[in-house]
Amino acid sequence: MNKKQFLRLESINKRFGGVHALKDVSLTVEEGTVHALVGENGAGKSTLGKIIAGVYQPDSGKIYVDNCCVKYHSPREALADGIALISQEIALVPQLTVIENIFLGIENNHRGLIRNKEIRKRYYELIERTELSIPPDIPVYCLRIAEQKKVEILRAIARNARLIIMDEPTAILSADEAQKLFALIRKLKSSGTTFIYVSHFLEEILSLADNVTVMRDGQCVKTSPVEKESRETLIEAMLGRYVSLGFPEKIYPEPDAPVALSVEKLSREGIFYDISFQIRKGEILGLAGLVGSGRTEIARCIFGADPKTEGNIKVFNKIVNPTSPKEAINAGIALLPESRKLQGLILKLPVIYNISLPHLRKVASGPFIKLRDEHNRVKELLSTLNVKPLDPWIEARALSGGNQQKVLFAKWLFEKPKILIADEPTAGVDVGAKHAIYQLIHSLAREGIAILLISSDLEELIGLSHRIITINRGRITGEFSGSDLAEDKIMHAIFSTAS
Amino acid sequence: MEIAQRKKFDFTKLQVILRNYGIILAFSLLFLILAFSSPAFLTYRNLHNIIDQSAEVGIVACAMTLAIISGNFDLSVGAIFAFSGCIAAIIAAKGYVGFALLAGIVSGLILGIMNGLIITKFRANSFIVTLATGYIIRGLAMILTGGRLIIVNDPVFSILGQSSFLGIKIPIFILIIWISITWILLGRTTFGRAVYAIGGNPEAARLSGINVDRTKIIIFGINGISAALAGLITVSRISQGQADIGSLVDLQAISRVVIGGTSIAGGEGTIWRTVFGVLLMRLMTNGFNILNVSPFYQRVLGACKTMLP
Amino acid sequence: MEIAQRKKFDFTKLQVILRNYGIILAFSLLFLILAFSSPAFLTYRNLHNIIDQSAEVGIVACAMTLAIISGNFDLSVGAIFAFSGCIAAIIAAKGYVGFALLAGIVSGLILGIMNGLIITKFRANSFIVTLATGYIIRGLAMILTGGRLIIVNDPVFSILGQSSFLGIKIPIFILIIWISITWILLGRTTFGRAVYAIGGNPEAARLSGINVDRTKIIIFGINGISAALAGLITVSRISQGQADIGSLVDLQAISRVVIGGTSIAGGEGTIWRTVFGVLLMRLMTNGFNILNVSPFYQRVLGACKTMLP
Amino acid sequence: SSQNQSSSNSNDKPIRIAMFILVRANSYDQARIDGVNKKAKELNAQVDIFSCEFNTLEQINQIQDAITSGKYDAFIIHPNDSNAVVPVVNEALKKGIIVIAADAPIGPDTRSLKPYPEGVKCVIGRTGWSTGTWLGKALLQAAEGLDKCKVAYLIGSQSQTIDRDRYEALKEVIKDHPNIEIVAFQEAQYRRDLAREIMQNVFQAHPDINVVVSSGDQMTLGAYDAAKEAGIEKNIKFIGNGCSKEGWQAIKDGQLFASYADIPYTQGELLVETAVKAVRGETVPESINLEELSPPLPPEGPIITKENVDKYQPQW
Ligand SMILES: Nc1ncnc2c1ncn2[C@@H]1O[C@H](COP(=O)(O)OP(=O)(O)OP(=O)(O)O)[C@@H](O)[C@H]1O
Ligand SMILES: Nc1ncnc2c1ncn2[C@@H]1O[C@H](COP(=O)(O)OP(=O)(O)OP(=O)(O)O)[C@@H](O)[C@H]1O
Ligand SMILES: [Mg+2]
Ligand SMILES: [Mg+2]
Repeated sequence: MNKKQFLRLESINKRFGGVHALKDVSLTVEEGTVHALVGENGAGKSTLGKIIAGVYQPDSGKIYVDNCCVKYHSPREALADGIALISQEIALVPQLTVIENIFLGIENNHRGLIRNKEIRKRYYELIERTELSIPPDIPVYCLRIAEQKKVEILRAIARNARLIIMDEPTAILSADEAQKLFALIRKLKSSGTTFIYVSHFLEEILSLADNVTVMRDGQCVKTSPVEKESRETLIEAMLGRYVSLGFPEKIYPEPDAPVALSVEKLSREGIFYDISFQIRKGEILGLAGLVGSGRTEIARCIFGADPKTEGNIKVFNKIVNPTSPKEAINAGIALLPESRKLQGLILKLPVIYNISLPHLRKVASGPFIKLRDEHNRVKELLSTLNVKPLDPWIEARALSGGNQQKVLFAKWLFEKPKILIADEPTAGVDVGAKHAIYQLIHSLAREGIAILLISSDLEELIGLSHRIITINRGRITGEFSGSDLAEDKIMHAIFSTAS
Repeated sequence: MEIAQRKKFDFTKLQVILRNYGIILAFSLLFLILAFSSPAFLTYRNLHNIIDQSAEVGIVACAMTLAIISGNFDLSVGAIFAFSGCIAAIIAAKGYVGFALLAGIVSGLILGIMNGLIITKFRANSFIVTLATGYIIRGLAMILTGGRLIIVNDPVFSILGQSSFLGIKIPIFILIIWISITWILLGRTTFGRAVYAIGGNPEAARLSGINVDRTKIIIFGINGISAALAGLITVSRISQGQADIGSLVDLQAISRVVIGGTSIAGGEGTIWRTVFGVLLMRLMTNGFNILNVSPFYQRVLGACKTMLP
Repeated sequence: MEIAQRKKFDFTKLQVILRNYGIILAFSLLFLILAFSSPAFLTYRNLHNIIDQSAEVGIVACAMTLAIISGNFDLSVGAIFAFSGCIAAIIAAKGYVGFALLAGIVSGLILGIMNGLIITKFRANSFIVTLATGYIIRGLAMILTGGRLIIVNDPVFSILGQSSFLGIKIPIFILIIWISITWILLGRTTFGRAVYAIGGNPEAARLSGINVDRTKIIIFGINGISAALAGLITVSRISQGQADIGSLVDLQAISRVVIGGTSIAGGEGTIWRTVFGVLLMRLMTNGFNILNVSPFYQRVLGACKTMLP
Repeated sequence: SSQNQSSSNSNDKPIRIAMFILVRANSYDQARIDGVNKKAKELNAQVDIFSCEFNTLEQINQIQDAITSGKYDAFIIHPNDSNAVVPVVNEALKKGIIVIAADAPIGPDTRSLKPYPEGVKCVIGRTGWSTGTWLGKALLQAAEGLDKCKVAYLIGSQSQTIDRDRYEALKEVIKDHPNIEIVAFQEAQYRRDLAREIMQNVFQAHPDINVVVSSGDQMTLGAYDAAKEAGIEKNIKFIGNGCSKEGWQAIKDGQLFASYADIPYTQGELLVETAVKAVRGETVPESINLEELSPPLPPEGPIITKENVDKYQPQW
């Protein structure tokens, strides 16, 4: 089937200071197709998407839309041509309500005056069409991240865009929500909408996309119809080598290993109740549940970031009950938060400042930081984790999403904790890096660190955990280990209410 | 347990109410106190004075609300106030009153737009830009007047600031009209949405296709007009133009906006908050004057009101 | 094609350099201009004066840099400046000079810590809180002095502001020491890291185990000390205390920090930037005085000279 | 006795006066308030003080609020801006309130002490123009015998009419003396520290200055500080304005050459006395020129130098 081409890029170049993010990228996207972009972290996928959507301007090269050469100076101009971007990081106006965000800039108006009734009508039409429902009048800062993502998707669709660029939309959606999104994409595709779809989930791409372009180090290494590709061929093209994606072999802790973390009847009014579990030294405990089931809240509560209403938290049999993250850190607990942008990293600051922040005492004598020590240890960590570029003084915001995630890991490995809580540790990480993180988690467990793992990717959770407990609406609904670690059983427990 | 919970709940709810409506509460409280402490307070004449005296700062503060919601400051409004006032006084002193008013407003608009252009074209911080342009503009006003008073004797010119219509002073009408305009702009128009959006998250606004630069330029244009309008009223009130009038107007306007409860972080706020902020402060000064509170204690008392939630 | 690319690349590089080192460029340029326009400029005595005159604002601006990097403002430093100066003058006038200096510094520290406590305990905006406490503190200074000059005739008291050591004025030593202290604090200590972190992203800082509240309280304490130190120097220089001194110091300090290139958004900035910001402004005033630029035109020329009268 | 306001016996009823001043935290104003309070106590008057902190609009608002409160028999107004208060003064006069102008005249003509607008009972003060003329005369005296006399003038605030009038008048006086040249003219905000800084810089450019004149003793003393630091204070004659206690002492010590004497305490007494008289319907003079009051001033006029310093007691 030979379709009309919608978008053509000709030798696009883009530099950020010394980084050559895109090198002579040429690409053709056909109308009414889903064109996938895959590649390692930092390969330039997001940069390419932003250039197409007018967020960045290319240093050189040409963009053709409908065979017309265009030069966008702002997303506004790209939107006028029907090109909308759903960026990797959430970009909503937090104080405005859902409906205000969705129709921002395209409000129905009569000489500038907004007509609320008509907007509301359009909103309900949109909800009906997309089957993504969100209450319209809540300010978006009150929504969970996954729901915020949905608002972004609705915003793009409300613009009746002809090309929608989705940059890792499913990284923070749960499996069932992702399925809804795929159905929506297929429906819109059949009515002629074109998609550029960036993702690290190769299965998604293989089942959803028509064509796929693989990027490596700012270059397009190949473009081909998806039927001709498989997981293995894509990985090889991305990484330049083949990496087995199997999970590392589980090494179980000694059955009589001491209990590292013990949570007893932990409750937080209105969010979760009666949470009790134990993690042994060297054990990986998985926490499974739907988005919004309360996993993140449990983790934050253990870390002292949120108050609890009841219960005890013990580390190696000593009650710690942290009331602030500082106390938790001192007790040997570390938390890898789910939002690296809002909770994890300080984007303006150099990587080195970010990494040493929780452990400054370890590289300081009295109040004075030993700058050389700090520099050396950070550099070592960065190279262990293979962060690109390997520059401790680069600002965190200049790193690609996946590399930011690695920096976040490095932050908690600077000084090894006794207990590591990892909330969605592989969100937005490329397959190669994901594999590295799996290895890392296992090696940490082998070193005797107790790990509480939260992930919305059930396969990953099962592949890594020694034991899994399921949460539904803030209550534990089941515990699985050994041969019970099977997807169907766990799924069942995730959906069942109270045990 | 159950009780402790309920207590906690009510407490946070009270906090929310206080944060949202504290300004109204403070206003009402002060109003009652003044009404009971002085018979002179609750007279038509005095209330009329209070609103009349609020006109200049009120007008500037309403426009400043737009700037602050959009995440910007305009520290040049005091200078534009003086500049436009002087321009108008100079022209009016020559006898062209109508043209003087027009020239005053237009000069404010132009200066405001220039602020906007500098801020958007050089991607500069509005705080710094308007601090600097404020100095330049006031310097120009000084050169324009030679540092002297420009006395306007034309009685027509004094209508704006000194006359009444239906027993109500003209500045009050202007204030009310300006409040309505900014209120509608902010609450009911696409422009107003854009103001909130660029204050809340400029990146998201840009991605939504908002013309961020144009919106900012308009905001500063409106601030320029408001400063000019206020300057004209003052010049007309005192029948003279002078380069050093309005030197506190910018800080006063900002503090009124903030006291009303609009956050300087941007993205939030309303005009009614600002209106209450202006009235509260004016009420306080009026009360001090009526009750003749010692200036020493005025400062201390006056500071407490700033800290209200 | 290749050429176009290269051009663009250089342009952005130039922009980056300008943004980062523009303040040094501006400083050098002005220095050269002044050196060529007046023989009186490049004398030891004059350069010495320039640094001496920078002491008060420089000291306050260095501490203000910490506040601004942490995402806060301290608008009460002007009032603390006056309060501590008056306390010291009153005690020194009674003959206890050593105790006077101590009392001045300690009062500044206490007032600063109180600012910090109010801001952290009520989770209030520092802009508003310090605006208000500034009013209160200046009110207290007025009550303390009854609005009168407090004249200190003790020659020991005037050492701080008027004497020299090795031919260099004492305030210069104090300035240099204070610059070094704040520089080391910010660049080399765990506290400094915390300052950057809470300015860059307070939530992430908290989750990294930073005690955000304690850090803020210390920052405001340091600002209090700096204001007191500067106030003492001024009072010692003119041998008299008065409640209305230092009324522009807060805005001057903030503008110096910002002109140096530290962003008011927080999370970025350095002490050397502030030092250059202070010197640049002082150079400008010095040039105006030496070249006898008319006060009218000073305002226009000193567009970026912002807050200095 | 303050309760029986209905009493027709006019001498028992305290007379209520509102006094509008520019700033409170200031020794000059404190001295004047002392004079006001002393006289008020003597004459059974009550004076409420309103300070506008140099803000013209605020002063207008204060006067307006005071009219509305209906509490006052008389207003004593030290205008922040002579002309701007005219409309509101008219309002007060219409209400039958006695108005006395303090320190400076009200109205567009700032160079004479004629009451304005019609109905204002009395002007008690002196004009900036005459102060400047006196300062000019002192300058001539200081320049006597010099072939070339370089002068630095520090103005308090260039945007204040009274301050500009002083400077204009001084220039008028030296117009016919080509040997006198003003080489530096700067604004020092009536602040000693700022004057010191400015003069430090000015002395770098003009180490051979002969006379420093300012419109406030504080500024002159700041200039003296700077000269002393540079070690050139002996070569320079310093002329101040106001003759504060410090300025007076400096004249006595030979540091200052001359200062124009202001008598705020006497002014305060006269203001209340005149206001009370006017309220009681007694006749009062149209104006009182403070420069002509001797005592407390020396008979030869308000310029205090080493010759007559012992014949005068500073009031602030
Ligand atoms: N604003 C910026 N400033 C400086 N460098 C940047 C900026 N944005 C991206 N880069 C650099 O450009 C390169 C490409 O980044 P990009 O975000 O496009 O990668 P990506 O393919 O989307 O990676 P990921 O899968 O991790 O999201 C990276 O090396 C990154 O460090
Ligand atoms: N900012 C918020 N405001 C109001 N309610 C919230 C907020 N964040 C979370 N919640 C509520 O808390 C509950 C648990 O949310 P949480 O984010 O902990 O879920 P989760 O299982 O970690 O899901 P995920 O991390 O996948 O989003 C949900 O019911 C959610 O509605
Ligand atoms: Mg990306
Ligand atoms: Mg979560």
